[in-house]
Amino acid sequence: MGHMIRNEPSLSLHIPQPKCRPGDRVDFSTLDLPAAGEARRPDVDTHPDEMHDMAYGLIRVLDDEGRAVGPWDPKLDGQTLRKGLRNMLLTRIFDDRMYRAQRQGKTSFYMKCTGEEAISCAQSLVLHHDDMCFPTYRQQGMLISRGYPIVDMMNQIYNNARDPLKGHQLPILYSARDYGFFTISGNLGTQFPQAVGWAMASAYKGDSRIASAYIGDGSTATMDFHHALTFAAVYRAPVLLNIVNNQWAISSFQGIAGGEATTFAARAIGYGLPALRVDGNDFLAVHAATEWAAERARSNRGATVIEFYTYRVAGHSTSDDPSKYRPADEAEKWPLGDPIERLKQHLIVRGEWSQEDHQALEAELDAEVRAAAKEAESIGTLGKSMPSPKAIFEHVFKEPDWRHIRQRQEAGI
Amino acid sequence: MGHMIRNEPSLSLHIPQPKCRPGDRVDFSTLDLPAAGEARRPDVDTHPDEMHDMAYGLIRVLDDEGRAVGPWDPKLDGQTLRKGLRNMLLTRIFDDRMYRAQRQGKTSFYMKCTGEEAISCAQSLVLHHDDMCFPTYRQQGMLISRGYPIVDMMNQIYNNARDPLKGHQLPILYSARDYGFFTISGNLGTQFPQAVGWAMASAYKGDSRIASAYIGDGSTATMDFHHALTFAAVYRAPVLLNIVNNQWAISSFQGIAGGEATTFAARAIGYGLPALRVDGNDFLAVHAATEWAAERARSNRGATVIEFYTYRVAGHSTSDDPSKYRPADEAEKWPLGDPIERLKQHLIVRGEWSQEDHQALEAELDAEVRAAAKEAESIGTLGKSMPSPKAIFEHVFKEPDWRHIRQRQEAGI
Amino acid sequence: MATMTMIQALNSAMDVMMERDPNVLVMGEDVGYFGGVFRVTEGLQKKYGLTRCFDTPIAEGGIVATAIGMGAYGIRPVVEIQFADYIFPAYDQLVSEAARIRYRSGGEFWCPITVRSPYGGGIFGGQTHSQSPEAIFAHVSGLKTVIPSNPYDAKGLLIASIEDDDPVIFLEPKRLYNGPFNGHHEEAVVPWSQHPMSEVPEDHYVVPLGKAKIVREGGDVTVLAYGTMVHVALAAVAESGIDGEVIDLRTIVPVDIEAIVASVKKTGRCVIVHEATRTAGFGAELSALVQENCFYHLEAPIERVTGYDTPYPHAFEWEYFVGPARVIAALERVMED
Amino acid sequence: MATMTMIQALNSAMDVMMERDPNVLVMGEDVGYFGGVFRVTEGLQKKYGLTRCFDTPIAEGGIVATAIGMGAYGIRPVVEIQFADYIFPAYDQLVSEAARIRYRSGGEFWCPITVRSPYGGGIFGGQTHSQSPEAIFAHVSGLKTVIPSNPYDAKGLLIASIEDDDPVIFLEPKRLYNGPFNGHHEEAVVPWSQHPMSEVPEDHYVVPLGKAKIVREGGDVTVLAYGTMVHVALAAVAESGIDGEVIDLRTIVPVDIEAIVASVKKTGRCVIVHEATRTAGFGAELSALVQENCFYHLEAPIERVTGYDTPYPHAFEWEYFVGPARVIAALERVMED
Ligand SMILES: Cc1ncc(C[n+]2csc(CCOP(=O)(O)OP(=O)(O)O)c2C)c(N)n1
Ligand SMILES: Cc1ncc(C[n+]2csc(CCOP(=O)(O)OP(=O)(O)O)c2C)c(N)n1
Ligand SMILES: [Mg+2]
Ligand SMILES: [Mg+2]
Repeated sequence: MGHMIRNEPSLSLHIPQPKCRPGDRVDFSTLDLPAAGEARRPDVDTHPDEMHDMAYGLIRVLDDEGRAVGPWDPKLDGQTLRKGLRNMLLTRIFDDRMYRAQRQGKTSFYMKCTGEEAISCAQSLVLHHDDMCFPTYRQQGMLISRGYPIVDMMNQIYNNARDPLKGHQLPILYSARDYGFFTISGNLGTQFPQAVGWAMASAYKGDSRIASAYIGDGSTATMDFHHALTFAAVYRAPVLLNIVNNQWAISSFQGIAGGEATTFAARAIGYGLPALRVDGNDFLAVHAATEWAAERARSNRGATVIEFYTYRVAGHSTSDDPSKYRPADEAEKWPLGDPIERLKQHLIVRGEWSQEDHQALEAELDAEVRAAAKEAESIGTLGKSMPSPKAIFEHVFKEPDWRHIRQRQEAGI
Repeated sequence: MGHMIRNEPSLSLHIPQPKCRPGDRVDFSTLDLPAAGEARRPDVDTHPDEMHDMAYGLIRVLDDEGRAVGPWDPKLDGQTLRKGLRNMLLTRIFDDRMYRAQRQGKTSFYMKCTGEEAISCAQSLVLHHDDMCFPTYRQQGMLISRGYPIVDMMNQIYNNARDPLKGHQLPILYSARDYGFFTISGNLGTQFPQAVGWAMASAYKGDSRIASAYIGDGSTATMDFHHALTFAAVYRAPVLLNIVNNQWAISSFQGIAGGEATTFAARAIGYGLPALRVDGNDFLAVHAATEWAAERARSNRGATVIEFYTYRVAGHSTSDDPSKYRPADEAEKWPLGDPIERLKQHLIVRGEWSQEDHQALEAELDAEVRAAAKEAESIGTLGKSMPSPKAIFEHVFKEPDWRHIRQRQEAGI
Repeated sequence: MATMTMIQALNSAMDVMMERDPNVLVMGEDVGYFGGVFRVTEGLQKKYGLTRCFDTPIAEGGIVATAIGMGAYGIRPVVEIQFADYIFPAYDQLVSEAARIRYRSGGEFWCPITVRSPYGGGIFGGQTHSQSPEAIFAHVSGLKTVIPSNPYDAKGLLIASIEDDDPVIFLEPKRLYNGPFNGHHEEAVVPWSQHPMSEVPEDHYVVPLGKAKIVREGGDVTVLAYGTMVHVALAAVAESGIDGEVIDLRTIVPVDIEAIVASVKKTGRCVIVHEATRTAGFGAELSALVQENCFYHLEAPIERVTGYDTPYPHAFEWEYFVGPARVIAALERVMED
Repeated sequence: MATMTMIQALNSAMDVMMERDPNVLVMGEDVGYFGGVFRVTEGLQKKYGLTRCFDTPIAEGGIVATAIGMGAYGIRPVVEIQFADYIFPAYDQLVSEAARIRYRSGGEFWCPITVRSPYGGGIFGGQTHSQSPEAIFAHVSGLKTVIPSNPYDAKGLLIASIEDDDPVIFLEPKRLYNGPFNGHHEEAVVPWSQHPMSEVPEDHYVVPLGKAKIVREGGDVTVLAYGTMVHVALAAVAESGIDGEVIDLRTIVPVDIEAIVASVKKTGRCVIVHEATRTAGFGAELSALVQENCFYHLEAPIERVTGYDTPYPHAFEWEYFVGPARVIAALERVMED
């Protein structure tokens, strides 16, 4: 088939580009960030079609002075907030130490969630202990908040003799059934529709447990995202579908996943699901939005999609160097601030916290992490101590088959 | 983890059900069908966010009396319309004959597009000859409209010695490169993102060709649907993404694909793409919507999602018996009528057609189809004549490798 | 005892399990009201209710993913993939997830799902309704793969699969759904009722996974087959006059190595038959295993009779389908040596 | 001639092809500005512009699907899948589409795409950064599968793959990216510059698909390997003192049957080495082929040395990784017989 010559403009291919690259001046001025307190709070039984606007706004509770404002203020007491602050701080200190441990060769790999702590730490206060979360590798805050022993996290990271996952898994891909924390996959997105299935099972049984699933901005492009939203909408599954938009997917800015044309929260509209778009660095906003969605799920009204707007402060992982693809000071300039600082400020404004309290807490948590690290390292770091190599052949199936038995023998294990 | 006893309602699993099953009285009264002419016509350069309403309305041009009304009237001349009518009628007669041929054992399988002819026949008048369409098995109307010899369609259906696809493919899974008709896949959905890639290639080359892709309501659940919309939005590909919502996917009503909660056109909103929702049984509406989307694509404004609202009148395929899962008279009661009758009526109202003209045309096309069938059958029907069995080993790769040569020898072919 | 077709036997397996265990449910495209395009789930929705046998969106990856999530909750979903040719969109969830969840969680979570799917040729289904993808599952550690060849085994194996706490890929030879088929397409169709393995108890019973069955004893050559090819192999042996020992593998992972080795050590010869394309098919694994375990007993090269390394071409159903003639030729070749 | 690492050689192959042919473009996750997580596409976007080397959404199925559409238009997309462990979401588009488009259209359309992906172990990548999925592609008619073992071959084979009019799965042994590796992880890392195959012409040249290479001649036993295992096999031969003939297959589909058969007929013994899990791995196919073609020349059972039938366990990198010791043991076993 020949090309006809026509009087038509020639087409061109659009390749999305981020606003700034290394060497450029960081510019977030074009971000449209509504003020705290501005977003309306629809009733929990609002029809999804009556709340499309929520997919384009931004739920924010903490204002620049650290005051809680507007209809989304969850009105939490000081004790609850201090608990949240502690969990966030513990998560950050834990991250910092494990990051350094990797740099010191104590393990092969680590990933931080710096800047995103509010999401998992606030959500875990809302969810019940027997709800199941289906996390990505950036929800360590949830495991920490739910009281999982940090020394066991370290044992897993070091794959030492006490590794609860028996050396099978890459560092940080935890699993903690008793803490409502589903086994993390290295394959992006897969957990999202699994969470929907888990939630469907709870509904099938007539139970009251709900699921909460997490996915990154980049991973919304996976098939799993579409499957999750489709099945959740069709079967009205009691599940929270959380999109953590931290602006980056390794080196790809969120425009590569479709964030140029619209918000990620807007995806929900196409499935007839309600969407909330939330300042992910605002502990109170995260808490309030999660409460809204959880109540909806528990009352058989089905799933909610929540986009948490946040920023990945650290590199993607210890294998990454973000200064190769974004300005080194971009994180600093992120206009929604730091979730820990913001909650701290709020508590101080409320008169329920002080700089000294904070320093004391930091010191305490630092000591706690140090002690745990010491304990884990006394068992051993990667390669210095290991689970029994027998484990190589265990848990492939419930019972090994003849191949595993023979191969274990051949391996002399 | 034990189940806590809480004062919470027990959840229940929702399974969508169609309004009526065999034995029930057909009831389409709850369908919300806007009147012809009601839908507004946004400018072709409208921002997708300024036209969300189009995803929930219905573009209709032909009113109940057969008059063309409203801003979407494409103002086509009688000759063009008669061409469209002829193509639709030819498609229907072709379908009927081939369906019977299958019943007579002349081939293994057939699929009709009865009731959906307007979509492919109107679109093919808008698209250029060198645009590429990526069809499903229900766009035979496009191949017929583009002038592909119907005898070759039959040769393919009969897999006879003149089968252009050399016996490789199931009946009706045509391929016609020179007619801008991409090789049909038996795997649902796969063509949708391929069309986006083809369109991206055209843009990459600075050409002016656009692509048009088709998918069924049921198949919008495939990963491919999500990939297509994501990539089309990200790279602003010049492509028409047509969803043919014919209410059924084999025995599953469109609610199983997510049609209970919202429209399929609404999916577009989540990606920041413009959506049109169109009466698929209205030739003029299909034409007009396609023109709008094609103009948008050609002017580098990217993709449009179009939902064609229609009804699958026949069984899914010759292997199906729809009376097993839907009332036998559901098709008859479909409130949007028959696309051929409606266009015929319009032409008659315009004074450009008559009952006699129509009967003459029917007779002419019937003779044309009969003659073609005779020609194809004189070559042979399935099993009575075949391409050379050598073909088994050809076109796996451009050149056979040693395995194909050896295996062909072993087969004694 | 009742006489059942394979379809009825499979239906009965699900029926029995749904009756016994409220955690068993059935899901898949068109399996609900309609009862599946091959009618295997017929009546289950009516009997057990909407939520226990329901239609799904056309998203094989989503179906398997949600089933995995249900499995983690404690449900035993039985998933139907309408044709094995359409299982590939679910490949990632099967390989990266179902097969790994137990291992990667150190045994904390597991995946008690069964994925049923009609597979194989002989029905003029063309390239997308005829494939035999067993090898791509056999290669994946963490998945079991089961293929019955008759109604009795079909029911017993399906019950065993549903009760198994690990993911099972259960491939149903669709050409055998309504009757045995030995490749003689020119002959009249035979119903299951004339075959002894169509005697199927109505109640619960198990055919254990991992155990092959000698379906014909013989001394000259071992023929390894599964699914439709069991019947083709039996016909070929009968027609060739060669005293073949035909083994129906029934489970291909884990394969019954003991049965295979014992037989080949006895016969000294081996012919492997499958429908799937040859290169890197499961026949290669069988050939390698036999060779490794029986090298000093082999009197002739092991032969593979398989699908050609091309897609399945619609017009050439019987030129492509592995029929008795090709198996006989292989039997004769191995007996020559 | 320049000395290149495998990364540089692969980069050079794309550079050369982009320079020569405006229809060649590169796409994949993080391949654009950043140059890929392994830096294989570094500098290409800068040199050729935004539209010729660009980032994609994280949707491997979508990446391959759009590449197929581009291929139908006349483009030759070179796709990067970030890790072979993440290729499964694209499996359907590769198997059902890329591999079939030529066949199902009777030759009207075809699919000149190349899908590059780092694969294999030895880098402490755990179960989702270490897999070797070659067998599941080898089984699919309509796909070619290529695996280089050194910089020279990597460039020549990648150019041949890009120029090929059929879809090629191009698997890059990531452990070899920056230097050869023979499994002796306890020894100091060796750079490519000390290896003769790091001499790579800057310009266009081709290493033809389908041709193996004897990398060490020997008379006692044939060792078949590809990717990283070529180096392991060489080390094992050297250390064992056994006169092994080591063949680097380079292309596994279509495999160089002539080279294999000629060598095994000469040596009478064969050891096959690969990283992938054993059951239904490509080693099974090699074993079957050797047995079928060289039965009367074999003096000992063919041995397979492979990954165990389990996922790849992070803590046990060196217990799991196929190293020289396991290959030596196999060599010694076959020499005993
Ligand atoms: C299916 C799949 N494709 C690719 C990868 C490689 N990969 C790991 S993380 C990542 C980026 C994910 O970005 P995002 O979803 O935004 O999550 P974030 O890391 O920002 O939390 C990629 C591409 C993978 N793990 N799985
Ligand atoms: C991936 C895949 N899954 C399942 C099938 C089996 N199948 C063929 S047609 C069909 C229904 C499609 O419905 P829809 O998309 O609404 O198209 P329609 O037939 O109504 O035109 C199904 C499930 C398939 N061909 N491919
Ligand atoms: Mg991200
Ligand atoms: Mg439909």
